[in-house]
Amino acid sequence: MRKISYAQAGMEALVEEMRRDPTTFHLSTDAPDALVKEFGSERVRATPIAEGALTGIAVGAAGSGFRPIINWSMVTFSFVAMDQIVNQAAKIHYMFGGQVKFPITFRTSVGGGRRVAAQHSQSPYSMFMNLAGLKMILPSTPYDMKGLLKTVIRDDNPIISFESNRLMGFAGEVPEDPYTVPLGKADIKREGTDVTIVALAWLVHEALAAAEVLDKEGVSVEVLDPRTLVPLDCDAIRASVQKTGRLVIADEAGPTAGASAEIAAVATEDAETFAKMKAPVKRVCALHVPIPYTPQLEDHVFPDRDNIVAGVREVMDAG
Amino acid sequence: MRKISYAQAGMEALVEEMRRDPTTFHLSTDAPDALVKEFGSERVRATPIAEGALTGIAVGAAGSGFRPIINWSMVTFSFVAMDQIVNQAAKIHYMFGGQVKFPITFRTSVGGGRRVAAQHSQSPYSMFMNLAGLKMILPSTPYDMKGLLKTVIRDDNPIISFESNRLMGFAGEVPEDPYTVPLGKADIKREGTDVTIVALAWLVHEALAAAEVLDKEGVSVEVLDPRTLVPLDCDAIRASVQKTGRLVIADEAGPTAGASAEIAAVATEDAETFAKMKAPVKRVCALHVPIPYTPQLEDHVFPDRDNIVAGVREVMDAG
Amino acid sequence: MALTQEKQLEMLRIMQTIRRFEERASDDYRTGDIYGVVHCYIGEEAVATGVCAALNRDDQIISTHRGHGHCIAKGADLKRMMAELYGRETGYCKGKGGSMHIADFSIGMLGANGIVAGGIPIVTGAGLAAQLEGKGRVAVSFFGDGASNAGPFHESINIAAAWKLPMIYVCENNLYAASTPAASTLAHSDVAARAAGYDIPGVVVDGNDVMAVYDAAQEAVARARNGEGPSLIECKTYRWRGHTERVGGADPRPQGEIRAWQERDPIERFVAGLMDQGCITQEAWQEMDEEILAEIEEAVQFAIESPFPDLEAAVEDVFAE
Amino acid sequence: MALTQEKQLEMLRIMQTIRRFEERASDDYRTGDIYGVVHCYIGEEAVATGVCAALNRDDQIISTHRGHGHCIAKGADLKRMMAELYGRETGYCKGKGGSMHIADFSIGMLGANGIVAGGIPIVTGAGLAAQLEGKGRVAVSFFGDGASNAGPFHESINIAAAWKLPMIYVCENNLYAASTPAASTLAHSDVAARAAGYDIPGVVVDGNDVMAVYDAAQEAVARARNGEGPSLIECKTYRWRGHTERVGGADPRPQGEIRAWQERDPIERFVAGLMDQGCITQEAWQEMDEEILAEIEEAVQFAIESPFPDLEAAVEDVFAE
Ligand SMILES: Cc1ncc(C[n+]2csc(CCOP(=O)(O)OP(=O)(O)O)c2C)c(N)n1
Ligand SMILES: Cc1ncc(C[n+]2csc(CCOP(=O)(O)OP(=O)(O)O)c2C)c(N)n1
Ligand SMILES: [Mg+2]
Ligand SMILES: [Mg+2]
Repeated sequence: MRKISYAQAGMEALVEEMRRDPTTFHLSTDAPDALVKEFGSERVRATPIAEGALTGIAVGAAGSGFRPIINWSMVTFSFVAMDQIVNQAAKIHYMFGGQVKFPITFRTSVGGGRRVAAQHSQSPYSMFMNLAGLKMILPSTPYDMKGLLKTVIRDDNPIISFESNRLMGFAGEVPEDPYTVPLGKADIKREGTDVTIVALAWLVHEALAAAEVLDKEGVSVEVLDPRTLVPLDCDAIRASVQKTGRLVIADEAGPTAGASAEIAAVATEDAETFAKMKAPVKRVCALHVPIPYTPQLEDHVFPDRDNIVAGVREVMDAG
Repeated sequence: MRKISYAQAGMEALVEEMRRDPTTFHLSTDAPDALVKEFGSERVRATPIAEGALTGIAVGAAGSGFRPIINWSMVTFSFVAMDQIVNQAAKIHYMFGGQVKFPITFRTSVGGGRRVAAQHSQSPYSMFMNLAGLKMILPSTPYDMKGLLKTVIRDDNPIISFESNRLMGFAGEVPEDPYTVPLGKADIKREGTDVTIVALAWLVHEALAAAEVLDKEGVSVEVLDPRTLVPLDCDAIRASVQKTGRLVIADEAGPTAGASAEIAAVATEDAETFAKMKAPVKRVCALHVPIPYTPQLEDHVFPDRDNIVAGVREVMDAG
Repeated sequence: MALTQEKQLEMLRIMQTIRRFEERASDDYRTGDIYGVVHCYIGEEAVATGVCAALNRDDQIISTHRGHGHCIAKGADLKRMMAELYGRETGYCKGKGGSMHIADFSIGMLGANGIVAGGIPIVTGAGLAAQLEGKGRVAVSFFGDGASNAGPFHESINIAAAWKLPMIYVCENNLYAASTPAASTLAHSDVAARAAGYDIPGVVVDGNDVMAVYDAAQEAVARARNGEGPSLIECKTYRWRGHTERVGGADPRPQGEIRAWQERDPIERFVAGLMDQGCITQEAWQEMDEEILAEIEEAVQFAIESPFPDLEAAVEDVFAE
Repeated sequence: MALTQEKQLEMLRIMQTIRRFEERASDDYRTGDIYGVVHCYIGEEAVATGVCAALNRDDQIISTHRGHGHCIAKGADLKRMMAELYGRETGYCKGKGGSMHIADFSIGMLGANGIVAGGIPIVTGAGLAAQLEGKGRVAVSFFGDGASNAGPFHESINIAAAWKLPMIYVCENNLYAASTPAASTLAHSDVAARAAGYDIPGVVVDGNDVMAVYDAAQEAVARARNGEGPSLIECKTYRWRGHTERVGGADPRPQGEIRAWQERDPIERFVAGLMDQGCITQEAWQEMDEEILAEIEEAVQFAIESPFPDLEAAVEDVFAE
């Protein structure tokens, strides 16, 4: 099968869905050339640097029958739009008693590894998870990116597509034929019996690499990729942990009140899962600090395959 | 000892610290009369409605030798300031290599119960916890409010004081003599041996009420109030759970990636604590929805003493 | 454009309906039948009424935390409004929103909004939708003097001007944001003066003169429908009541100032003019008022007789299916 | 106020230092010794230089993502700047910040900033501090045309105007925000036109004429020191290089436009004028340039010889003790 990059897969999803639905339009502070060329500068606008207003504009246009796609670019820039995200987009459907729908796609990139320091290296998806009223995806492969993003654009709710900076150039198989990937369905990226690693985005690949190493040590690792953070596939997570009895969570974000904390709680608050757990939960996350610029420090702050291997060994030793 | 309300305790802390340190000043969209009267309208300013700019102004003034106190009023309004909070206040000390300090107090009210619907009934502290670089408190009594807030104002870092709407009129003993309460020290509000309830703010009082009921059923409940969310007193939480073997977390916020998830993870990732846990963790939180207006629905969404009693019974039954 | 007598009488009825509706809402808030927080528009009725008189049903507006006036002026159903205030299942938001969130998208009313300036970008999105649709619809943003100092005002109006969106920005300058005087927060006393920086028309209007408001709105609407882009209209007006209906501290505004503005009552002025022109008699006016009161009583009855939502409703409507 | 020859030569030296520093930074970025992202100010040197020439050491400024020029003009140490770009322990931020975050509070340089418009409120806080202190200090906000469309611009300038803060807002209008032309995002082609809405002075200046920039800044600074409040200065200028040094897509700007602006080189123009006045000879100018290059070489050597931070540094500086 042909291989395309994660970034290209996202672009394909966009192009296909914008062709499919003339009520879609695209706003971002820099307009992607390919989109302007195909859809024109009315539907694909380069905007003033005003992500807050753009986000509100998306809410208003969505409530008026359109299906806006907003690219905030780095998630860093979403914070100037936070009022519109938290107080409007997330609540408006509920608060108005469901009288109209607000189909909006917000795309944004997350993660580190690019030596761009604290402001431009963030993975704050759990901040949005704590809200009620937003769905969100976090794909780890070109296949998932394309299939999920198409689902997102068709969905009738505000959804954030978190996209990993580190994976933009990552190539993988993507069918030419149209397909979609449903929200709320985790994907077991590798089956195993001794320990479950719930890994997010780039760390799915690090976890797979760690699994190879651990395999040689006789540890059978299951790698579970939730793919969508909201709705989170709690059943799949619990089923896997019930099978392996051990849970390691690998996330590029800091641990504190992170997606990793939620996943830990999802397992340990479930009686059946808890009963089968042989070892404490282990979070393999970034150090809880802003991200430093200089390469050695940055690489030290983020978790990688070695940290995952160490984390798995720790839970294997614990019980 | 004299009793004063939670709100008054906060005001006393402010007045005492503003008297003590002439580099303090106060900004909010409505200026508290008592402060204007004592400190004048230069140091206590009623501002334009521009919480984002105010927050940035605090950062700049703090970096220039002042000690600003900003009252965002409801936490809802902090979201228009989120860029300044996330990208500036939280990171600036680290990002600039610690060259100057940024002593800033942000006060803000959280919680529901006032029939003011989704936008004005929020408890999103975990969104801020996921950041690195901000400290935060969440007092449950007038005593803690005054003592913690004084510590916060004297601290050399940006700190958020989350203050519970439901407790504003709650009266409690507060000494006339000056005192402070340190950050990062949990308070055991009631000792017990069968189950630990880690409760936040208003739910401390609901947990104490629940403990009375459970006591009659022969269940001995320990109620632990973290008081500060960052730094979180993980040692105290783990010690209590090691003693009781059971953990219930009571929080007015929704559960997903909440402070409750973090507290659950803090317990279950610690080998010693995990080894002593007899039952799954239980989160007694708000339903994960925006907050509805009409009283029956609002009361249904929020947890209370009954939900806590039920939660404790559940973990007692589980093991 | 001169308005027909009929249209003017309809405007009068709307203004009086707003006032009577809020008098009742305030009473019922005090008895505890209405919850939370209620912000009254009394004294400012000419603004919503004058602007909405220049709009079609499919034009869109957005409101603020002080939303009843805009709802009524855009044609909202009093029964469903009152039921919402009463927290009932039959309310506009099924009892989930309350006073600060009444919306009726079917008549182009995109909602009251609890965030100062929060609605401005949203309705600008409706303006973008109108432009993309190309059917000549326009959209109106109502906001206060306080909101005009917030970032979303600037970002939205600049975008609307740069893209020539069919927008009308209506600043209701009632001289205060809660207890803070506009004089202390507005660097230039006229919000309308900011229009020049965006190369769009900006006018100051007597916001207690419904016909003056209508005329300014009419011109801005024509411009917007014509593809010439947005306008900014600043209506100087005054609220008669406290910032909210909650009984709290004393009103910090000078008593003399309040009285002076009450003497410029937009309804009395309008009625007096209409009487002078022979459009309406004292008796007809009284009759109209009684009809309005009866209609409001009916709305209250409807609310009272409507059930509260079932508890399951709490977890519904988080997402659209 | 006429400047001494000495001062003018110092300004020339600063402009050329900015240019040479960035030429080197760009080279070393390409070899991989400097990481992440680097935004060059080349072509815009007259703005930072002209404005900072009107300031005292204890006056404060804030910068943008394009920060080297402002640092150098305010008197930052080239060694510590270069060490920061090289990610070393001796850098201004101990290697934690990089190009987008260089700051030196000891000389009143409150930092480059990676968030467009993010610095505007922060430096306005420095202006409030200056006002509260009452010692006549002023504060300057540098920001781009792109930033002028963001909410913080409006909120901050309105507050500064309402409170008469000793502020100077300097818009560096280089006609583009990344690849988006200002002509398509600015509703009014002059950002300075917005000043009237805040009742403050707003002027447009040739941003490639360092003396014109200086004169405008001087006037605004005097006003601010005098307690008369803020001013807005818009400097029309142009960046010669791509938005960042990352090699990516082609520069979307017309080649002819780039060439035309390069012909208006702020440094060449200034040197030519100084030569006409007999302030400097060709030889002295060449000598100055060589001194600058030597100084930069020294800075690079300093950086190279400095250690990278220890790993423990990663968890330090999150909080002040
Ligand atoms: C972002 C934000 N900050 C603060 C508030 C609290 N608040 C509610 S109404 C109000 C005053 C609004 O003033 P104005 O815009 O002039 O409208 P008015 O009430 O005068 O109609 C304030 C500060 C809010 N709702 N939103
Ligand atoms: C809030 C925000 N949105 C987007 C960006 C990405 N970005 C970095 S620089 C830039 C263009 C800035 O243009 P301008 O303000 O004119 O400054 P210039 O680069 O021209 O000096 C953009 C969009 C950002 N840093 N911050
Ligand atoms: Mg007002
Ligand atoms: Mg620019």
